[in-house]
Amino acid sequence: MSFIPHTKEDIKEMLEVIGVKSIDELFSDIPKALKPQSFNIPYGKSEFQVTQALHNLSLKNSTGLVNFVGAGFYDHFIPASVDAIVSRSEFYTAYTPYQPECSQGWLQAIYEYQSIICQLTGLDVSNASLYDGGTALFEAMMMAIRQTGRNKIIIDSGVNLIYRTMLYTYTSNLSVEFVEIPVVHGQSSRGELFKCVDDKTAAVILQNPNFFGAIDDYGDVVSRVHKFGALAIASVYPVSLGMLKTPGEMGFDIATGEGQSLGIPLSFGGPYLGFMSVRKELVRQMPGRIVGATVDSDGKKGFVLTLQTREQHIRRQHATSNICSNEALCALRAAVFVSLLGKDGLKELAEHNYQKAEFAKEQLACLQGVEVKRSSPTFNEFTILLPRNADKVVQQMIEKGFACGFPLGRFYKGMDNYLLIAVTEKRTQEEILKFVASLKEVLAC
Amino acid sequence: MSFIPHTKEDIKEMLEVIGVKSIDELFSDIPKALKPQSFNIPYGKSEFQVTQALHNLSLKNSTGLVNFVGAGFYDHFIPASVDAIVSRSEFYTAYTPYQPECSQGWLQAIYEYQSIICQLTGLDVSNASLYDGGTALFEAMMMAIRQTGRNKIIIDSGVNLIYRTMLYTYTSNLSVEFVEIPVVHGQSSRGELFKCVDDKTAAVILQNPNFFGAIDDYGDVVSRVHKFGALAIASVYPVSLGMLKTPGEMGFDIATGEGQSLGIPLSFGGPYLGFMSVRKELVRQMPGRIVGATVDSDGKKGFVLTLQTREQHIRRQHATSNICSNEALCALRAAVFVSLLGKDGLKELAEHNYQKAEFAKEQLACLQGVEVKRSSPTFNEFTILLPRNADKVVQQMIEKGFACGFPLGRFYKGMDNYLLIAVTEKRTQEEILKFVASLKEVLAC
Amino acid sequence: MLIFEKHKEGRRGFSYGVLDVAASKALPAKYCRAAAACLPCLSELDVVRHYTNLSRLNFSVDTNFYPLGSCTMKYNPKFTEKVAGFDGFSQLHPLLPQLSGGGALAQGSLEVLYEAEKLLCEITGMSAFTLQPMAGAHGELTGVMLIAAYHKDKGSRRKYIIVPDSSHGTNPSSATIAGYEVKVIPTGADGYMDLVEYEKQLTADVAAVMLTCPDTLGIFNPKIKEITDMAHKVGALMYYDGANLNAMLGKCRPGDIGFDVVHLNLHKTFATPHGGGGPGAGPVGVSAGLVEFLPISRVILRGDGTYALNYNYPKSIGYIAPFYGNFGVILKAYAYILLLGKEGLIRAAEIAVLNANYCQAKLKNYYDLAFDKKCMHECVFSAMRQVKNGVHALDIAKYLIDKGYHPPTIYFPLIVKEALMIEPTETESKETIDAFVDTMIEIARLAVENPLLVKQAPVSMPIKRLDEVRAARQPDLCWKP
Amino acid sequence: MLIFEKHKEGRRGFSYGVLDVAASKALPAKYCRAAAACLPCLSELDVVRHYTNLSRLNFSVDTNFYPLGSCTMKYNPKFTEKVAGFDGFSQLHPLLPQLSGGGALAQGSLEVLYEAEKLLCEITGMSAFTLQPMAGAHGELTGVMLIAAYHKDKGSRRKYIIVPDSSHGTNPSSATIAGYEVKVIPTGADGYMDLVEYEKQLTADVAAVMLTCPDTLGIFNPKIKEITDMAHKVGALMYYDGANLNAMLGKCRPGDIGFDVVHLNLHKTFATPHGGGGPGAGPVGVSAGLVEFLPISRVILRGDGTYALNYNYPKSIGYIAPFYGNFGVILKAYAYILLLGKEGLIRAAEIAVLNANYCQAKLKNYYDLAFDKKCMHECVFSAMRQVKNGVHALDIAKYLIDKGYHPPTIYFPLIVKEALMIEPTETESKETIDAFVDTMIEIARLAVENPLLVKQAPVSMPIKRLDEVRAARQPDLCWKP
Ligand SMILES: Cc1ncc(COP(=O)(O)O)c(C=O)c1O
Ligand SMILES: Cc1ncc(COP(=O)(O)O)c(C=O)c1O
Repeated sequence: MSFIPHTKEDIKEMLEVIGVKSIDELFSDIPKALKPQSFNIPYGKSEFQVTQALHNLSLKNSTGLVNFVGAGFYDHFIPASVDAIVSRSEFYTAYTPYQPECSQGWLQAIYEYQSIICQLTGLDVSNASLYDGGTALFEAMMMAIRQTGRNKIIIDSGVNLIYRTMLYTYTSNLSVEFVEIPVVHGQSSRGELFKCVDDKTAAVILQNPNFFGAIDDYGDVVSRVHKFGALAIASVYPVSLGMLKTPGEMGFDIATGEGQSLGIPLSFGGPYLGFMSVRKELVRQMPGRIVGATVDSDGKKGFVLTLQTREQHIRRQHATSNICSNEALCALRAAVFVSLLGKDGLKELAEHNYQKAEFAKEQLACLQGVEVKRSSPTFNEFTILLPRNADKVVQQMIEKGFACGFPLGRFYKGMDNYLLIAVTEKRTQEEILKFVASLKEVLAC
Repeated sequence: MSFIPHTKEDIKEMLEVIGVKSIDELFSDIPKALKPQSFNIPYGKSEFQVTQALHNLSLKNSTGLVNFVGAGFYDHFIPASVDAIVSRSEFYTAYTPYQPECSQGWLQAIYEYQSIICQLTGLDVSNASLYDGGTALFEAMMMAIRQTGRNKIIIDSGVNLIYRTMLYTYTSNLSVEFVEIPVVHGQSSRGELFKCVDDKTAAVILQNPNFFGAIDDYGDVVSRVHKFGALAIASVYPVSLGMLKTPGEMGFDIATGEGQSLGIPLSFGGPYLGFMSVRKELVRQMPGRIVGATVDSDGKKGFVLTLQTREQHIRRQHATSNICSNEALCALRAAVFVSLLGKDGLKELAEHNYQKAEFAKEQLACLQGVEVKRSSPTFNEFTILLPRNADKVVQQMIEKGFACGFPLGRFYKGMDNYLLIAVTEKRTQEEILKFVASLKEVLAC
Repeated sequence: MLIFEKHKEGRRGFSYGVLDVAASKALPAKYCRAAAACLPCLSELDVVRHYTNLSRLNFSVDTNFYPLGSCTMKYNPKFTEKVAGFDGFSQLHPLLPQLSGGGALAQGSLEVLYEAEKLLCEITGMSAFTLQPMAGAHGELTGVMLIAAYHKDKGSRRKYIIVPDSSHGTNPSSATIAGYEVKVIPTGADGYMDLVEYEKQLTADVAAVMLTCPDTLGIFNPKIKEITDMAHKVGALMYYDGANLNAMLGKCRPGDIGFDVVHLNLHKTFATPHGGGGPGAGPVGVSAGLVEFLPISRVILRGDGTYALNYNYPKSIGYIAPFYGNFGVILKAYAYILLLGKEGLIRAAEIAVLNANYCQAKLKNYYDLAFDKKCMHECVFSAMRQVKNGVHALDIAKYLIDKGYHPPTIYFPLIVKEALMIEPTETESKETIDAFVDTMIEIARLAVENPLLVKQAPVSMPIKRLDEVRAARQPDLCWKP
Repeated sequence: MLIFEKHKEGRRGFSYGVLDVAASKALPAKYCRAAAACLPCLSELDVVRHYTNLSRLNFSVDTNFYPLGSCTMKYNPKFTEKVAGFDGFSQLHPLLPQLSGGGALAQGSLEVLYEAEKLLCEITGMSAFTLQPMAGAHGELTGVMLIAAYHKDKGSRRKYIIVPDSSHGTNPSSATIAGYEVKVIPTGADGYMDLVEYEKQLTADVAAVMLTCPDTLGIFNPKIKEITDMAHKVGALMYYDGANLNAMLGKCRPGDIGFDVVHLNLHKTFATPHGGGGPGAGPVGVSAGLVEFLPISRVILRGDGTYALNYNYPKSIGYIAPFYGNFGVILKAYAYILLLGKEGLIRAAEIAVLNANYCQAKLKNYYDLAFDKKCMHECVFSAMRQVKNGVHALDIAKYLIDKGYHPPTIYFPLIVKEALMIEPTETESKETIDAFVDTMIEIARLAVENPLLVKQAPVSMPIKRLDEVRAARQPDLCWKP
């Protein structure tokens, strides 16, 4: 099956117009020597065959487990209306709204998305989306380096290790000096941090809640950072912003994060949504597309892509970023999701996550040999210390039908017995109790 | 969860405008005595809870069986683009296009559907859809009775018993005389038929392919029927019309049928699609909505509901039918499905059904003790005679993962050992061979 | 441009790929169609583009306010579409549970049917339901057949069915098709059915009285119980057209009033999409005395907790549908009821009635009310005041289209001259209704100041008003090659 | 109207229902936001209506011809959306296979990744792929980092990357962000990269040469092999920007030409939807010498036939994405490749090139060709002839909008004055292209006879031309309470 409408006659007529005898002639600029040495692709199949085959493959993934794994990527419910909207042809089969007059729907939707991100993070301006939370953090760091002309980056080890690893990868060929701040009792060590901040510091990067689920108020850090003319960058979890103090309230200059929790399916790692918002002074350093409101020749309000002189298609090697295609459709998901929930719905969502996690904590705390880490408050994820290696426990729990959490030993030396547990609004009391009971059994034997 | 936008303030303001103190006051016309004696409905749930609960219920149905059951309702593949089109809000959340200016999309789509049905059946005019194949057949019969002023209906027992039963039900309070023609060697007995047709006959009703899957050429019957001034009504299977002689070609006056095979999911029995097409002389007797082309005040082509003087909302007790809501969205499915396949695709579909059924026949014929009925050609369904009661065989085959066919004993006395087997384009050679092998095993023990 | 006019010989939009079995000899020519059907050949993109662009020419609930009276065009929740699409439901062959040993294959769907029936019984106060009727009118026909079976069983031969002149066309039509003659009762000056005439017509050979309640004027008749009792006194049964049940949810149940047969429109009251005309579902509920006549099959719950199809009802009228009704529609309505729950259903009725009365209150100074009463879920105006300036209900409807509103139902009920029947439904906000009302008021003003402007509408649509006479006089009902 | 302006305090569009666990004490205030975010409160219907109506303001492939050069706006098959929606794929948590014993939980997705990589290798002639880059530009950055890692490993310190002046902006930008300086080679009068200048710039400290092939003029450079060999001679690597691969499928493979690093745009060549700007996917393929540097994780097939994630590549550059790339997009592209198969992919390239040349042939008498040559998948015109009458590429674009066409890419490549870059793609029919061409010819005529008419366009859209200067000078970038 192919999607080509051309009949033999069509092709004949078109070749005549072009003035060539055959389609091959159109490829005559390709030297014989460069013809493919092989092209062993299986022959085409019917829609039924491919759909069937891939449906069978999908059944080889087990999504039946009751999920308590988060680690920055969460199993939230997605209202059906979100899917309905993003499957509108006029949204998903369009491309970047370069031509505003025939793209007002997209442009307004992105403007609304930007506004929502600003509201969530408490900052002034947002861009139209970046690839994911990790690349967004990288872009934020580069902004700080450009803005300050410095190259020392202080990063808390409570920042998701996946993201830290990405930063190291992206900068391996650049001269950036990283200092990692240890986490003490689940929180960023102020002592260490304050020691390191100096006038060579371009930015301090923190995460809230941090990777261990711990909530912090970084206000003190931020003011210290600003004293030295450095920027403060926060990586945040948007659902938590239905409850937690915002980056804006803490004084951060830049907020970034992974938007997956806002109506985007887990989908085995992507497509996701990198968001970024900044103080307005930084807008011309911001990467990515930005939509702005303006008026048409009749004075009627409309929306356009703006401040494009930051971007690669105009500034080329001098652009603030190389990003071109972004994650617009995921940004639309986030906009629809948040609009649907509204102010009160988002609060409720955060509340349910917080309360269910607290409930799970209490239940787990009753388990023999299990220590729930409570040195600092948490949102919907927390760490527990097990009497033995978490890996094995995880394995046994899988057999009982639970993805029971993320073993911290995988990322942190000396934490082999630690388990990171996420509890979202989807987890019912019944599931949580069964989960605790099963864990009890596993630890018993 | 409810879908009500009203805030307390809204309600307060609105009550003031209306001039009542409370919402209850609006219901004061309902006598106290008539307040509900009970209203024990469970309390509301969240979208997540209901979706989850119903998803679990759906898993209690087993759709995993390899399906060889047809009996008038077939397991055909539905291209994804058909679902994409019918899930356009502007189609499925609209209602009957009473207001043509804001419904041209629907009206043109129905006009195209009507045209497709005419092309498939070889008749002049089609309506906008009826409920299902059975009610369509009832409407056709009533048309004949009105048209001829007679009340004797000759019906072949090769017509799906489900539909015959429906006709008997609908007419139980009317004075209609039915004569059933026996099926001999799987086909309608000409002898019997010709004996019964007379000048009291309103119509003769036949099915092609008949319930046993047998294909017939009813040309001879039709001309005989017409001699006596009666009408000839055919109930047909649209997919087969990609290959078979059409009702029009055989001279039938009315064709009806079940449109489910044209891109409509089996969905446990509905919603389906009743279609009907007739010779143009009969159009004013036709039930249901009809779309016609016309021009607007600028002479521009457009579409409207027409010939409405046949219909209940105008003619009331004198209408040709009581139908109001029909199966428009299913008709749209059929139109998109057929448009997508086009002339050649429909031919191909019919060809694949025919050939795969023939292949299955050959394989089954090799089985010890299995007799494949071949007295007449078949399309994609055929009957086999088993050495023992088909019910038990069906049961054993289910355990092997096959819905192996429909046991005719359920509908026809003395046919307890007969099995009706349907083979659609979805059945692969591998499945057919496995099916035959399993049947062999079952019959062996 | 018609899709047929986009045809290009040899183009393919879909292919089934290569046949994976050895082809046997072809079917003898005498059984084959002489020429292939003239069906359009287009690419998949062109088919998708054609129908996608067609869809954009329609108004719909998701894009426009749609106060089409008597049709209850409330919001159709998206999650019900998702639920109906679950493979386990959408791909189930209806005959599976009829195979011996097949009952186990459809427990999920049978449970849906069983539970949905129970809920509808409680909502209406009826003893049992058949979910098989595929629309309201189909429910009416089924209901009248049940009535006939009931009387036949009692050995009483009755030939009339009474309907008020305000009734929906399907009522008298269904009665006729079921073999009855129709007696029509006029509506009195007070907007209620004329009880004197009713009593006169209510003879011993009346099989049933078909009423809509609230009636098609959107009015609840306080004498409904008396009307019911009178009918019962002469042995006639009471039929409840449930098209307007949305106003009654948790407020009043036909069963408690004494109705014997009830049909519901799941596509109205229970929010399943209207799909451009259908599919709908028109379940029929009956009182205890009529249960034995319900169509087969019926779903029963067995002692072992499993569900089964039961055909063993000797007095059943038989089959009115091939299987169990429009399952996909019933499923969506079931999901909707579970979601709203008791409080949600009651709230729906309350706000639907609030919206209608609000609309009526705001417009009554500008348009003539058919009958100046409190209304239920819809209000009915007459454009007679505007007609004085030559502006008819139709013109008002067309002007509304230009303003982005789907018009109300017009010219129904027939007893109201130039009727405008407005049903906002509970899912529309005060802001939406206010904006609509303002437009209606503007039209009333224009009808006086600039009637021509209204009569020229619509001007903003791809087409202007269409020549319906020509359409009927010179029928062009299908494309010809 | 902004959705924020439709806000009504207290309205709910979605509710999570009652909390089913005992609520514990609230979080200390110091950790909580002082005020709730000002988010719009609307009913579900109003949210759905808002965004549905917004969607109707966009042009899209499903509704309009969209010949946006360099973006390959081909038809996005619907079945791929369905496939990506299967629960087994869409609901899988990416960390599951990273749990001990979790590998078994994701065999289906791992197989998709493994098989997709194999197919892309065969299509491009490269040795291995990483599927992690989330768009083309991300692929470029990844590719350049691989190049840097390669040279570092060889102990050679190089600081330049060469790009032609016709290159896409992302190329020089990606090079810079990866830490290189950019050398730009001009395009000669013949439309090819100036080889003399190229040789001059191709010094021993050049790390790589980034080329698009066919280039952004839609032209295949017959000297591509020489260019590649020259680079290799000085130890520089060759980077292939695969944005234009659609023209090359089965016709010429970058690997066979000698390219060392290749990025693809699955959302172009492999028909995944552009989603209004993304998500896309930009897998990067490398030649044998660079495989060891690819990002981790990588999917391997084990002896027992199971798939696993392997992190054990000591020379890997590390993590460039959190997981395995935009899996949902990769899956759609994989489904597309399986459906088309070998013959389908080749046919796609052939017809894409046929359509572009047909377009070029029909328009070359009316518009100046940037370079009068056979083109590949797209043709590039200049509106300079029309500019003489004051009609610019932008004006032509706007007039096309009035006629229902999405404009071609304009003002790119930058080296072509008043560029109009037209890429029809293979899924558009001759009829569609003919109609588009006729409109373009009409515009050429109007540019002479009635330029004002063109300069006023668009007049048929909800808005006229927008004031972009004002947008940039007085940025209004988000709604404020
Ligand atoms: C009062 C009334 N009764 C009956 C019907 C018929 O219902 P259906 O269209 O579902 O057949 C309608 C539909 O509009 C109606 O409004
Ligand atoms: C030639 C070329 N290179 C690179 C890119 C960047 O690809 P993406 O938008 O996927 O980042 C594009 C996109 O338009 C392109 O046309």
